[in-house]
Amino acid sequence: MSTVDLEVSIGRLTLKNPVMVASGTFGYGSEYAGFVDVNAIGAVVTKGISIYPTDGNSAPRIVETPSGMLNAIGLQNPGFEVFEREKMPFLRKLRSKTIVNFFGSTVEEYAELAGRLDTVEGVDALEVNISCPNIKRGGLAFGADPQTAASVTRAVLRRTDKPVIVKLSPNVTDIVEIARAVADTGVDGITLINTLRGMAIDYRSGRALLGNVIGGLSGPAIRPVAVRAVYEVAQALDVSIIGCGGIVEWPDAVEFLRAGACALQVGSATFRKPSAAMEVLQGLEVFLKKAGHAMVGDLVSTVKVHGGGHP
Amino acid sequence: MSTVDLEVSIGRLTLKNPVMVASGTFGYGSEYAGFVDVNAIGAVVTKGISIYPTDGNSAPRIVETPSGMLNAIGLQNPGFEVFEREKMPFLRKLRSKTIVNFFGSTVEEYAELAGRLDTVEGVDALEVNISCPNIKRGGLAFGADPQTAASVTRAVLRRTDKPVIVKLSPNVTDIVEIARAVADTGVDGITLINTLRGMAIDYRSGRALLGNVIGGLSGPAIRPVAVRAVYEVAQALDVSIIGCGGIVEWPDAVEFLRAGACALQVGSATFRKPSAAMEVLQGLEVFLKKAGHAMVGDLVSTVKVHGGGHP
Amino acid sequence: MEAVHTQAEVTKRRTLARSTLLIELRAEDLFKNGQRPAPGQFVMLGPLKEDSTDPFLNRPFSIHRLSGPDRLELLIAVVGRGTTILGSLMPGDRLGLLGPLGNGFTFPEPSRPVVLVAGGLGVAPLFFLAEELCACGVQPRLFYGAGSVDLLVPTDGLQAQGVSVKLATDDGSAGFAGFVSELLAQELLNQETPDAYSAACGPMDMLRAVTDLARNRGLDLEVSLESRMACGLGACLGCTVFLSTGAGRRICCDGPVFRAREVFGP
Amino acid sequence: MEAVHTQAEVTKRRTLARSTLLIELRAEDLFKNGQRPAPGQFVMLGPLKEDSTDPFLNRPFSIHRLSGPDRLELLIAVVGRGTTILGSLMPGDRLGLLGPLGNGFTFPEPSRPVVLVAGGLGVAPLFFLAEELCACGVQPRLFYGAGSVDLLVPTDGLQAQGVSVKLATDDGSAGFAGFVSELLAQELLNQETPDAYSAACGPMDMLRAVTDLARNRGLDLEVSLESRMACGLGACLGCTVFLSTGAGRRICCDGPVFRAREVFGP
Ligand SMILES: Cc1cc2nc3c(=O)[nH]c(=O)nc-3n(C[C@H](O)[C@H](O)[C@H](O)COP(=O)(O)OP(=O)(O)OC[C@H]3O[C@@H](n4cnc5c(N)ncnc54)[C@H](O)[C@@H]3O)c2cc1C
Ligand SMILES: Cc1cc2nc3c(=O)[nH]c(=O)nc-3n(C[C@H](O)[C@H](O)[C@H](O)COP(=O)(O)OP(=O)(O)OC[C@H]3O[C@@H](n4cnc5c(N)ncnc54)[C@H](O)[C@@H]3O)c2cc1C
Ligand SMILES: Cc1cc2nc3c(=O)[nH]c(=O)nc-3n(C[C@H](O)[C@H](O)[C@H](O)COP(=O)(O)O)c2cc1C
Ligand SMILES: Cc1cc2nc3c(=O)[nH]c(=O)nc-3n(C[C@H](O)[C@H](O)[C@H](O)COP(=O)(O)O)c2cc1C
Ligand code: FES
Ligand code: FES
Repeated sequence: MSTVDLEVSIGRLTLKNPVMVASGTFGYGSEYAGFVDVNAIGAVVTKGISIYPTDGNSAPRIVETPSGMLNAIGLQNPGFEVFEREKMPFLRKLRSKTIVNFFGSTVEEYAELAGRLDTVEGVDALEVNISCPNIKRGGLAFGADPQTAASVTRAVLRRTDKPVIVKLSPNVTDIVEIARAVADTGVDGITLINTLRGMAIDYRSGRALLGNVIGGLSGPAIRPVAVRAVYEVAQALDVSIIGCGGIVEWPDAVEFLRAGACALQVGSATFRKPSAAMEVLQGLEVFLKKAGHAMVGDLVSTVKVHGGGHP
Repeated sequence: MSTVDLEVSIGRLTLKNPVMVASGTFGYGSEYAGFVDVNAIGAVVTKGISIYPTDGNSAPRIVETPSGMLNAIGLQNPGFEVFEREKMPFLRKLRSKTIVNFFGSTVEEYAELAGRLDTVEGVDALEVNISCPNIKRGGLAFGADPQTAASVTRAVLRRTDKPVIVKLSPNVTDIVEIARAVADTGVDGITLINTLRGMAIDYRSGRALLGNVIGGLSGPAIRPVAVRAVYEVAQALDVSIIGCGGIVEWPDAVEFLRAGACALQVGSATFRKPSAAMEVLQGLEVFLKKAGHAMVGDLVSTVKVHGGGHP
Repeated sequence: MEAVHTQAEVTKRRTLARSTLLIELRAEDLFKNGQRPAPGQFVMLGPLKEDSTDPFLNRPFSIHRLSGPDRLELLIAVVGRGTTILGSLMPGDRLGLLGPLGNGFTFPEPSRPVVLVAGGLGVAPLFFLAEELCACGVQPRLFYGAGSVDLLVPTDGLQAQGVSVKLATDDGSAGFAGFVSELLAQELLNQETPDAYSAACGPMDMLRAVTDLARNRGLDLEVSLESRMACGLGACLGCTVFLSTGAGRRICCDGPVFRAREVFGP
Repeated sequence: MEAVHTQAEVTKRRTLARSTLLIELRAEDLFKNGQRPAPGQFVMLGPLKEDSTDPFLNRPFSIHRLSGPDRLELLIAVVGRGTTILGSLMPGDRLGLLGPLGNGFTFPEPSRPVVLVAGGLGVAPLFFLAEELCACGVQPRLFYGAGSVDLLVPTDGLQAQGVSVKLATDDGSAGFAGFVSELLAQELLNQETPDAYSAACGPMDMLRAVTDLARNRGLDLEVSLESRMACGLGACLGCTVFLSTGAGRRICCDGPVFRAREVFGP
């Protein structure tokens, strides 16, 4: 077996390998440090932060669904200052890169927080969440319209020299249109996808199973939607794509690479198995070696489309 | 246990009970006649038909996904004339109502076919498919924009006196907006939802697992998205909603009723168990009886939303 | 016969070759009123897990043999998630069965010589056909190829009934070294069988090669096709393939058996 | 102690009450370097099916007892899909285990009287606490209520170790007829226990009632809470509940044990 170069670039950001953990599913890294080798993966994407602390939604906040789960955390976070003081020291020590996911409720808040994060040592890139379905103001609204998405992105880019990734929502009529508007700003990469808007009800009591009623669907259930979004954007645009949505095992990661992603985020699967991301990485490396590929890029956008259908 | 009145009305259409089989998952009824008591259910919704025969997409056309499946049949159908001649005789003999699902590639084609179906004896209602993700022209395009959706619906309503139901796509930024435009035309009901656009790739070979590359995701995986769509539209509008998407067992049906649907369609679940719809109906009836409800309507829109979250 | 949807009980389970299991099912309903499935027909098994929606769809399998007045045998290659679950079934376990489905082979008149060609698991339905032919006094010849010897299912039972069996393996570990279509070409060169009936089941490339041969030698060939299925009975249009004429056919109910020239062209 | 993620082996499985199973797991890693879990801590079990993503999430269970140098017991009520799967595990089966998780009860000084209050499956962690107390020479009193006698888990083992047990059932089929909180109110009326430590686990309504009592009698009460969990270790923020002060707390790592007055108000 040959050796494989696992390094990947997402615009100006270089990772030692393409596997990350998705925002909101790995806390601020330290939570999982006792169980798994966090240093093995390419990057930790933090739980989304805002300028000021946010309480989040009322309980219940999660519920299981067929091959997936709904969450309505409501972007609970301790705010920028506590984040910098209490969460960054652990993240700085990691050999994996740190990507800080963040959100605001106005364009100005996004820009302001980007500016503050710009000065934080150890933050390797920013991931702009314009796609969270769980908050009333901001969030999804920014990700649902190409002009707004682009203006948030531009505002962020103006305030930071760090690489910027924008995370998009699948809850739109035409994701390519949004992605194009964002890519045209010169952003370093696009993460596809955040959760699908969903809901569940206890049939017996009639109670909505989330305090916030509507939440975000994640897990393998949504993988076909995520792979489709990656494929559509990769076919249409020349931008680095980070694939996310329902990756549980390494073959799922290969699927995203072939669809057009150049890097990956493992999300809810970590709840089933803390080592999910690390196992995806290992499996991917072995697959690449066995297939004789020299680098991750050899798989990117290698999906073959059928001709005909006649035998 | 008390008796339950299972009859439901969807605008001008009255069904003896709220359980139907979804378009495309039950052929034209006769296919399943040997296995299950088709007469038990409220209505059969036929596979979508067009004026002229349609070949559909190249193989493969289906692939399994976590708790669901993708299909890209491409609306294969024998065309109106063969449908009327060869499929209607069986459907006419049923004690369940017949709802004919149909599509066109222009507004005029929709209208034309509605006019032809209007004269067909035994057709109890029309279901207008403006939401199929598997055809290039028409289909989804009509369901993605409120104005277009409304004009297709109006064109159909002008050509038929039969009850008209419009089936919407979840692949839109704001389903309430589309539903409102359609409801304002005075349509009898709205079916929520058709499939989500998705895709899968064989990780080993890199081949897209559907001949058409992109297809429609159905099954329990999408139930949270469907329940959310029903809830949102039911909260916003006063229109009869037929809930569809991932119903496998009767508790799922109760969930849709509580979210705001007044009738239901069982789709892919029939592939697992030909009697799925009949079992949903039986379970629903027992549940209503045990809970002391006199009619199906007692459950409709009974979802309870949490207050607070403080213990 | 009319198909039924029933619960079957696993009555036997045995490994016949590498990753290849024989599973016997008791399913009285398939045999009621004196009916019986025909060679080439198949069944859908599932739901695979009653308490889980993943995996979601049922799986199609050819009827391999009828092993008793209320029993059928399936030959199952463990190739993925569904077949792994089926492979872990134990005698006494029950599971849903829909069948018999599909059209089956055109049973040839007893006077005609019969040539059967199997590639890999394609042998499954040909056992059933061969045994029915033997019961009618026909002694078919079976050409049967697989990757290597450990993938071959034992054929002594068939031979005892009078079937003459010729084996091929890709790696030469048993019988002819090469593809079964090559073995067939060699054998047919030496023998003229103009009015023979032939049935083939196996990978698409093999079926194409066998069809080419049949075309040249004037063999009357039927092939059994596979495709992904959801309903198994003509309702979903998921299994449609397009024939050489451009016409779409549902493998589950217009097939799985088709005239070879319809599929690959005259 | 530090939590671990490991594979545990089922070593015992017994029905203790209606739809209530005792499952013993061997999980050496939980005991390495002489560490051991503390009463009130819990574990997450899963994936529930290795070969299926439905059900998707792991499930939390309190540690019910330590039954050997490398073993722990769980008490599992079969209430839904996940617990049905867990209930079908047999000795020899293996499954993922993450733990021990959470903070556990504040172990009271040996001099203080201890009152334990359990509603239904809330008894699970209180067994562990009671046994540890007995080992330190404290003889706690356990008030234990359930719907009816067939739902009560046997307590003779605890009694043999010196725990005094008072039972309550909603239908009066065993012990006091009524809620365990009512039984407790009656008992506390007759006895003054001002410096007693108390721990309660059970349904929210019961905990609220017991907290009211504790407030009036000056009992020092800790309650163990439940909520839906995804990660079990503080990362997902899915288990957050809001205390009476309005502050959000993660049950999995800020709890599951909280001071009663923090939860329900002073
Ligand atoms: C009419 C018919 C008769 C069949 N008879 C037999 C038989 O007698 N013995 C036997 O072992 N197999 C038979 N098959 C194939 C069998 O259905 C598949 O191997 C099985 O469904 C794979 O399930 P899985 O979950 O293990 O594989 P998956 O994990 O779903 O996929 C593994 C591999 O199997 C292929 N596959 C998946 N589903 C099908 C399908 N429906 N048809 C064909 N290939 C598929 C996939 O392309 C993939 O390469 C038959 C198929 C058909 C259509
Ligand atoms: C810290 C903690 C300790 C626990 N200890 C025990 C224990 O020792 N023994 C025991 O039998 N149970 C215990 N539980 C509850 C147990 O986790 C649930 O009963 C179990 O997860 C239900 O799984 P299910 O798939 O069978 O139920 P589901 O089908 O998911 O749901 C059935 C019912 O269980 C409830 N439920 C589901 N998940 C949870 C959850 N995570 N927490 C609470 N309720 C839930 C649902 O609201 C529903 O009413 C504990 C829960 C927590 C949070
Ligand atoms: C509990 C939870 C919390 C999440 N929080 C965030 C967040 O703060 N910011 C964000 O951009 N995405 C958040 N997400 C979305 C995930 O990062 C990811 O996009 C999504 O879950 C799909 O991936 P998966 O299917 O692998 O989980 C969250 C997801 C979950 C399940
Ligand atoms: C194989 C297949 C074919 C379908 N064909 C049609 C169709 O012709 N017209 C239509 O409106 N919907 C069609 N649908 C969508 C279903 O009617 C239904 O809206 C969708 O599958 C969601 O429901 P389910 O999750 O219960 O399957 C089809 C679905 C499947 C799986
Ligand atoms: S499998 Fe449904 S039509 Fe053939
Ligand atoms: S369960 Fe994830 S934070 Fe508590």
